[in-house]
Amino acid sequence: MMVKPYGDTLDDGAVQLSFSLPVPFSGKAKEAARQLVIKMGFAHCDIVHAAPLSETFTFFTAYAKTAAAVDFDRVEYVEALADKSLSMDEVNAFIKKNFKRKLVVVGACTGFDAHTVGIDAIMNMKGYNHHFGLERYPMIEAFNLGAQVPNEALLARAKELKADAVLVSQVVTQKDTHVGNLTNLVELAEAEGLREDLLLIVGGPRIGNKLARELGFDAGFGPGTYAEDVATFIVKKLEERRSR
Amino acid sequence: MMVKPYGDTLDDGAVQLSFSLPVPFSGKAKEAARQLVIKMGFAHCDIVHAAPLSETFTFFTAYAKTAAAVDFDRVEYVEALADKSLSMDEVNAFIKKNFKRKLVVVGACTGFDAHTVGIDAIMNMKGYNHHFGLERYPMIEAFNLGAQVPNEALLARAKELKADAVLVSQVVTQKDTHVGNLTNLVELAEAEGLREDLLLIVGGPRIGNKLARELGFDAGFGPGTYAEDVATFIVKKLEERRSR
Amino acid sequence: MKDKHTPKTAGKVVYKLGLSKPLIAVARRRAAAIAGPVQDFIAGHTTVAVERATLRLLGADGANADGVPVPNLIAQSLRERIGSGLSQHYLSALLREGKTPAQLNEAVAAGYDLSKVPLADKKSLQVKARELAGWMSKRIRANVAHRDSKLKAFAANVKSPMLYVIVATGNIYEDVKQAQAAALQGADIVAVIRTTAQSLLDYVPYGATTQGFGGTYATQENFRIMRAALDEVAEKEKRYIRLVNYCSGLCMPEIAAMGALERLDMMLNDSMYGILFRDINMYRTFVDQNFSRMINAAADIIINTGEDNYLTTSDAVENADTVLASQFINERFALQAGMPKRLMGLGHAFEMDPELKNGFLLELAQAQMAREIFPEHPLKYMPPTKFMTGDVFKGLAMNTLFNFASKATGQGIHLLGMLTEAIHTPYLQDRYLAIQNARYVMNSMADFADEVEFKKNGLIVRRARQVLSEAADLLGQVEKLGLFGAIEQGLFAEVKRPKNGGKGFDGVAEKSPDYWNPVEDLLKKQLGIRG
Amino acid sequence: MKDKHTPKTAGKVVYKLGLSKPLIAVARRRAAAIAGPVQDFIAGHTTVAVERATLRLLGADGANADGVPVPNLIAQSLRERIGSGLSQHYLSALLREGKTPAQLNEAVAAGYDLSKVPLADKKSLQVKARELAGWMSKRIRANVAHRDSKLKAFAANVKSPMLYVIVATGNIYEDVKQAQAAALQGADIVAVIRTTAQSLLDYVPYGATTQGFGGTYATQENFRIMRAALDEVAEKEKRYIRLVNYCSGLCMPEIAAMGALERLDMMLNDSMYGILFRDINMYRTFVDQNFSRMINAAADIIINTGEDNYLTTSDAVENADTVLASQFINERFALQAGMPKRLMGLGHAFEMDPELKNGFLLELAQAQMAREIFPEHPLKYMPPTKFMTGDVFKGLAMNTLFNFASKATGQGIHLLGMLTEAIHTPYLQDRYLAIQNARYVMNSMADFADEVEFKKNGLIVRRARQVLSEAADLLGQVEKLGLFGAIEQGLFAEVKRPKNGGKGFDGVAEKSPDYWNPVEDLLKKQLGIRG
Ligand code: B12
Ligand code: B12
Ligand SMILES: Cc1ncc(COP(=O)(O)O)c(C=O)c1O
Ligand SMILES: Cc1ncc(COP(=O)(O)O)c(C=O)c1O
Repeated sequence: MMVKPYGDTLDDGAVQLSFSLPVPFSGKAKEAARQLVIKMGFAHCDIVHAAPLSETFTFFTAYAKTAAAVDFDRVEYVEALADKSLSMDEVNAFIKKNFKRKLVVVGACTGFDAHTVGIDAIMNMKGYNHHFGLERYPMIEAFNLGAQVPNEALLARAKELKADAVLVSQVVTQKDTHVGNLTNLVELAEAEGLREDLLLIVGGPRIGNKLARELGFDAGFGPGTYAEDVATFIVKKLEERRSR
Repeated sequence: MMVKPYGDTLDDGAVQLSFSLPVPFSGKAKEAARQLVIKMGFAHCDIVHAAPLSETFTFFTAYAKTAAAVDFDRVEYVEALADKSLSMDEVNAFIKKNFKRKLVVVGACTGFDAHTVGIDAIMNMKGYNHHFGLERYPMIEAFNLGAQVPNEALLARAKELKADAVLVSQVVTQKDTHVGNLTNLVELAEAEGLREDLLLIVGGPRIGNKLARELGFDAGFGPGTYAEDVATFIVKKLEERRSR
Repeated sequence: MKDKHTPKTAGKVVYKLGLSKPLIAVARRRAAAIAGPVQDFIAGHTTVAVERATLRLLGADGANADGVPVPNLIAQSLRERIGSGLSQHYLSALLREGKTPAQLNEAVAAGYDLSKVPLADKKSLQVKARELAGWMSKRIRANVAHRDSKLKAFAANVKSPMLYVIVATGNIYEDVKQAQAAALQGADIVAVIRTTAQSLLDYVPYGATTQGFGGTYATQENFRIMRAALDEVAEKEKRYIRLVNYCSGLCMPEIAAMGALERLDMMLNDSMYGILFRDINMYRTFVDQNFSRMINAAADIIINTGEDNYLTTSDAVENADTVLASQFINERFALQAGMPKRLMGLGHAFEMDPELKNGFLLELAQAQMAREIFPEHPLKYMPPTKFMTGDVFKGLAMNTLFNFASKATGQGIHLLGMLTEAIHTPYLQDRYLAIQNARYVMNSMADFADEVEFKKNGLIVRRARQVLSEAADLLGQVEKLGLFGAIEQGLFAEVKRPKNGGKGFDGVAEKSPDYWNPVEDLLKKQLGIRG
Repeated sequence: MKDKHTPKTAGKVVYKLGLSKPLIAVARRRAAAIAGPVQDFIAGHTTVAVERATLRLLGADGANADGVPVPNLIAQSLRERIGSGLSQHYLSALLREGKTPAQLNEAVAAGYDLSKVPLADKKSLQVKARELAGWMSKRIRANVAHRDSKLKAFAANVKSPMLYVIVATGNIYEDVKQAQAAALQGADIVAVIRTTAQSLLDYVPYGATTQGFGGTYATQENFRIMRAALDEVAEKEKRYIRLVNYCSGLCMPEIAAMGALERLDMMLNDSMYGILFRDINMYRTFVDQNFSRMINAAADIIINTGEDNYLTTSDAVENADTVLASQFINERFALQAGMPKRLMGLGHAFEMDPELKNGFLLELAQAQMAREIFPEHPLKYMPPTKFMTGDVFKGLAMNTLFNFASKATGQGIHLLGMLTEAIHTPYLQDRYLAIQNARYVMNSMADFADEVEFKKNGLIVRRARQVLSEAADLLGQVEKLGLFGAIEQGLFAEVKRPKNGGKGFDGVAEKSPDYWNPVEDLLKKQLGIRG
């Protein structure tokens, strides 16, 4: 099924845009903005608002129609989790039944990144939004290393603790810093021969499963994740590996 | 000079977009939205937000980078008025000096359109935003025919009053109704042999000089126009014609 | 019908302004004095639209091959008989041909001319009328009962104010998608905006429609389609979703009839809007509004009056008094049509210039004032429209403050502002953004009205008092001139309308001594209207 | 310096909450009791950063080929001498070599080792110190005078609250464009956000910089470039534009020195932030904050404390008391550093969950409470950040209510929320949208604070009282444990910091009996600090 943006009529292609141009505010600037939107490939464009930002910049808001469409059936996307997540109790029962030991999970916010709220939400006892964190899970031993942890230190600790899974949080993504940092982690893990025995999982507001997989992680989790989501992924994935 | 959208670095091409797609909310929907934005020709796209609008529609907000650029020097755009507008007093003085008679202006909101606030702002005595309307101009005889005036009736009245200029307001633009209606007016005027002796001027929130000229009008005025702007255009243009 | 409902639709009233009760009473008395003579005129007259509406309530429906509706075909052929009431002819034909209304309608559509049919005897007419009006009445009562039962069943999910959105794609099927999505998102009320200029058509188009400019035709079939769509979501959401249309323009009474039959829940319906903003003849409008309000009252349909329109052409600071004066007049006419207060969605709007210092405080004053003066009425509060521009981000902020003001003053019916107001009729996502904004704001400052007081003799309180006193003065002036004269002289909305000018004047007729309207008689009885 | 200013920077205070004055006094007394022992510690200690700052104020500047700043080169070679104060060595070298500071700096950068220079005699040192400190003092006084004259000349265009935006492109030249545009749009204050993790560098980079992540390096040259850029707009706009940076992290006192010299106007500067949020050693932080505040006070620079940070990691409803407790502590430490109240931009933030019913009313309570308890302080109010998401339209609405709350409670320094808070550091247009939103809202409800009262014993009033009482309790607990102990036990921001842990601990030194710091002495004299 080909899908196109929808405003008030199927396939009308309606899109709202806003942007600034380094030109002084004027009628000509508006026309330039309109032409630019057309150049972007839109079929029709109304510059509905223009305002000077300074003597040399102008801000525009536009409504335009695009002819672009996407074949929805061909969009490839796998969620980290195929089904609904298990509850905390179910996760524990699952571990007890299948592994007969506690699983070890090490987490950190790595590199320069000091945004711990996300990884804390997943790991800390108290959790997030009334969803308990992994520290609360009886059958999981969770170690939260906190902020600005170098990749090397994280892997060393994982090795030391014989971790089953490593959880990485990346929040600062400007200039794609996270991509470099995450790639480095995977490379290090491979170099140290740890990759096979570890689940590598990354999360953060700009992270998706797709990106994570591309970077060599086992899974990626975005905004709105709760501990049980990661926990479910971990136990299912480990079970899958074990039973191979 | 080639110009590109600017977010925080020259030529970064940053653009904000929002649109809906007729697909259910899901990770796959987000990926489809991302692919669609890439198909629109953007180089990089973050779907920063997605929300279900119903069981079959999803709304997306995106920030993306475009490679498109416009050569600002080559953008053609002529404002209806080259210079600053005259004041009401200057307009009157100009008419006295150059025409030695009152000019006659007939205005209306035409077709199905009943939005009179715009034409009233230009014509009515009290004007708009502390700018008096044409009825206040001692050297202009202004006739405001009001709402939903058929093109035929407008031209008949213009003929009868020996109008120097006809002012048309068009506010309803959905499905480009105004384009048809405005084209029709020009055709009628030409058919009746009135076009040469009349200035045809159109205004409205979605009207620009460019569109107006393309449709065969002498000028077009958009949001924020005041009576003195149109008046200045009229007197200058008539003087130009006279002196040819 | 008895006034059994608690006025759930009116927000909570917390009195803060110390408005003068005697002055409010004076204003009401003046409104009564103003409406009195007009009501006398109404009592002596009918219109072609009233007659068509009556026919519709007795069963007339359908259209001929050219799309001319059956009620119009009948009215055309009996043009001269309007003053006597057209229903007797329809009933006579039914009796004579032994047909059901549906069969007769088909015949009329095919060319059967009612003017050729001799009148049946009074007695048979009355029996037949009682039968058909009984059906009509039963259907309307069933509608009311259904609505009431759903409102009761879903009472837990009622919001205050109720969130009202419009759909206006021009295509009823596209409208359905948008309306259902809005309802799922939290809209409580959906209005299908009419296509540009339908109000000036002297007939109601027939059937489902897919072409309109800036709105969708109001037709009985479109009503039915949207009603079913909203009922479907209501069950899912456990929230009754109200449907609105425009009981306004040259076909005001007919739309009322259609709405009553199809279980609409609200109608835009104003006693003077058509005169002032659509240049419809004043006599026509007054007679039509009265009959349409009787129907709305009988069908338990909330009306939304159009005072907001004053502020789209006039300045909201200077002309606040005209809004209040009109509310008093609308209230009075509604009372005279047998309508309980809980059905009177008196209109007003948040239309102050956003550049005005303390404009928001003046808005609070105006909204709170309306609330206190009309405590049982489900006030209809309109969003900023005139000052909305293509700057959607600024527009969103204006709507945010509007949502705040509405909740802060306990409004009843809250029309959601669209960030794209100055651009296009709402897109699917525009409505979503509006609903989420209102839900956020109104939850975040939910008890503001209870928690906050206005300074004694402060700007807010003084402003409200001033507007009330100006409105009372204005009503005094109107009383002196008489309403017809006052409109002629341009006291409302800065427009002047001649008594015998405007559209639809030729459709007004004096009731002749033999005038008979069984529907009107029944409605009057049901609503307890004398005379 | 004398407190000649009227506190233009603090918004107007209208008392509405009926807070208990005795309880406020108790809280203040407890804060004093808490800060007392810490101040004793401070008095007996110096840090490597204090010494480097002192050197800078005497003229040390520049960097070697590897980018190591001259003050750091000096401190490295004299590592063992910190307890005696490093300035005597610098002065001795100046005397011995007969060089100007600029010349000596070059020499140091080239390898000249101060540890090799024998100390000059006390007398000559004092004379030289007086000369250099005099220059420094004159320059700072000239900065203050310049600022004052501009503030006076442009007084008509002061807004209340002042609108504060950040720039953070990473490139100082790009920052300039953005800052100038923002100032033209109406921003009163521009902060250049520092690059990620600069706070943990134990040196201040040198020169103009064009590479940073999520911020731009704080360097003296960058200060100068931005200062000139803002002064340029100020003349055009007839509005003095304040420049802000981060007097925080391991180089807190040095940044203060640089800011004083380059006429910055505000500094983020908190007595505990570094400990809690950057894991900087607590002894280091307390000593550093004291010295940096003396410099800020001398340079008439408003500090912005970091209480908002508590709410990015802890819940704003549950932990409101920690914010207020910290404000009392920050106030006390600032007083002890000789700072007048009008320079204390105590921090707080609008960080309630947007889904929380009546969350906005709780925000009003918190903001009004801060205003009433700290009436002369130019409160710094931070926008929603934690609950901002990629939904920019919802974010804009949250910012709209934040702008409302700020004006409604007379805040002094208003950090504008960005609709893209959850996405990227601000784009040019994001700032524009924020400024226009604030200007619209704050004009539209300008006199709300004067016009509106809170219900007696209502939710708002009760909430404020509760927070005050909890804060007083918390301060009592901290008093009992001692501040060092309380931090160790995690009473603030839910983090525990060991006394001898954290970064920069090795840079703390006990003052030896021969400790001498001519800059400190001068500052103390100027600020009227005893001991
Ligand atoms: C709080 C905050 C801070 C706090 C952090 C406190 C702390 N201890 O964490 C403080 C004030 C210290 C801070 C500082 C900075 N910040 Co900050 N900060 C934020 C803010 C406001 C909220 C982040 C947050 O806590 N979200 C709440 C959590 C629960 O959400 P989350 O992280 O997305 O986590 C969820 C999911 O993503 C997922 N998840 C996250 N991690 C993981 C890991 C795993 C394994 C899994 C399974 C799931 C998972 O699950 C979580 C729960 O559902 C954001 C803006 C915003 N609203 O997003 C900016 C923001 C992230 N910060 C930003 C910046 C630039 C900075 C600074 C660099 C600014 C500066 N120059 O000083 C500094 C530097 C800090 C550093 N060295 O990293 C930018 C980042 C821009 C970008 N895209 O790169 C943002 C977007 C603000 C902005 N617009 O500028 N910041
Ligand atoms: C007020 C208003 C009304 C009032 C009109 C009252 C009246 N007597 O004018 C009422 C309530 C009656 C109304 C009705 C309708 N409206 Co209306 N209305 C508006 C509204 C809110 C404001 C328009 C306005 O007055 N602007 C103020 C004036 C001063 O601005 P302006 O017109 O742009 O004029 C300035 C310039 O453009 C210029 N100018 C204008 N004309 C001319 C002419 C000349 C010669 C010159 C030189 C300059 C000039 O100078 C003026 C001063 O600077 C707009 C939304 C908005 N905020 O824009 C919707 C809007 C225009 N309406 C709309 C619609 C759809 C309708 C209806 C069709 C809805 C319906 N289905 O019932 C009806 C039908 C009316 C009809 N038959 O045309 C749509 C149009 C969508 C589109 N792009 O096509 C809008 C955009 C709202 C929306 N989002 O749906 N409307
Ligand atoms: C009472 C009333 N009727 C009708 C309308 C709609 O316009 P139209 O007359 O074009 O149907 C409005 C518009 O706001 C209104 O308030
Ligand atoms: C007092 C203080 N210092 C510094 C910062 C900035 O962070 P960093 O420590 O990374 O410079 C903040 C942040 O809000 C702060 O409040």
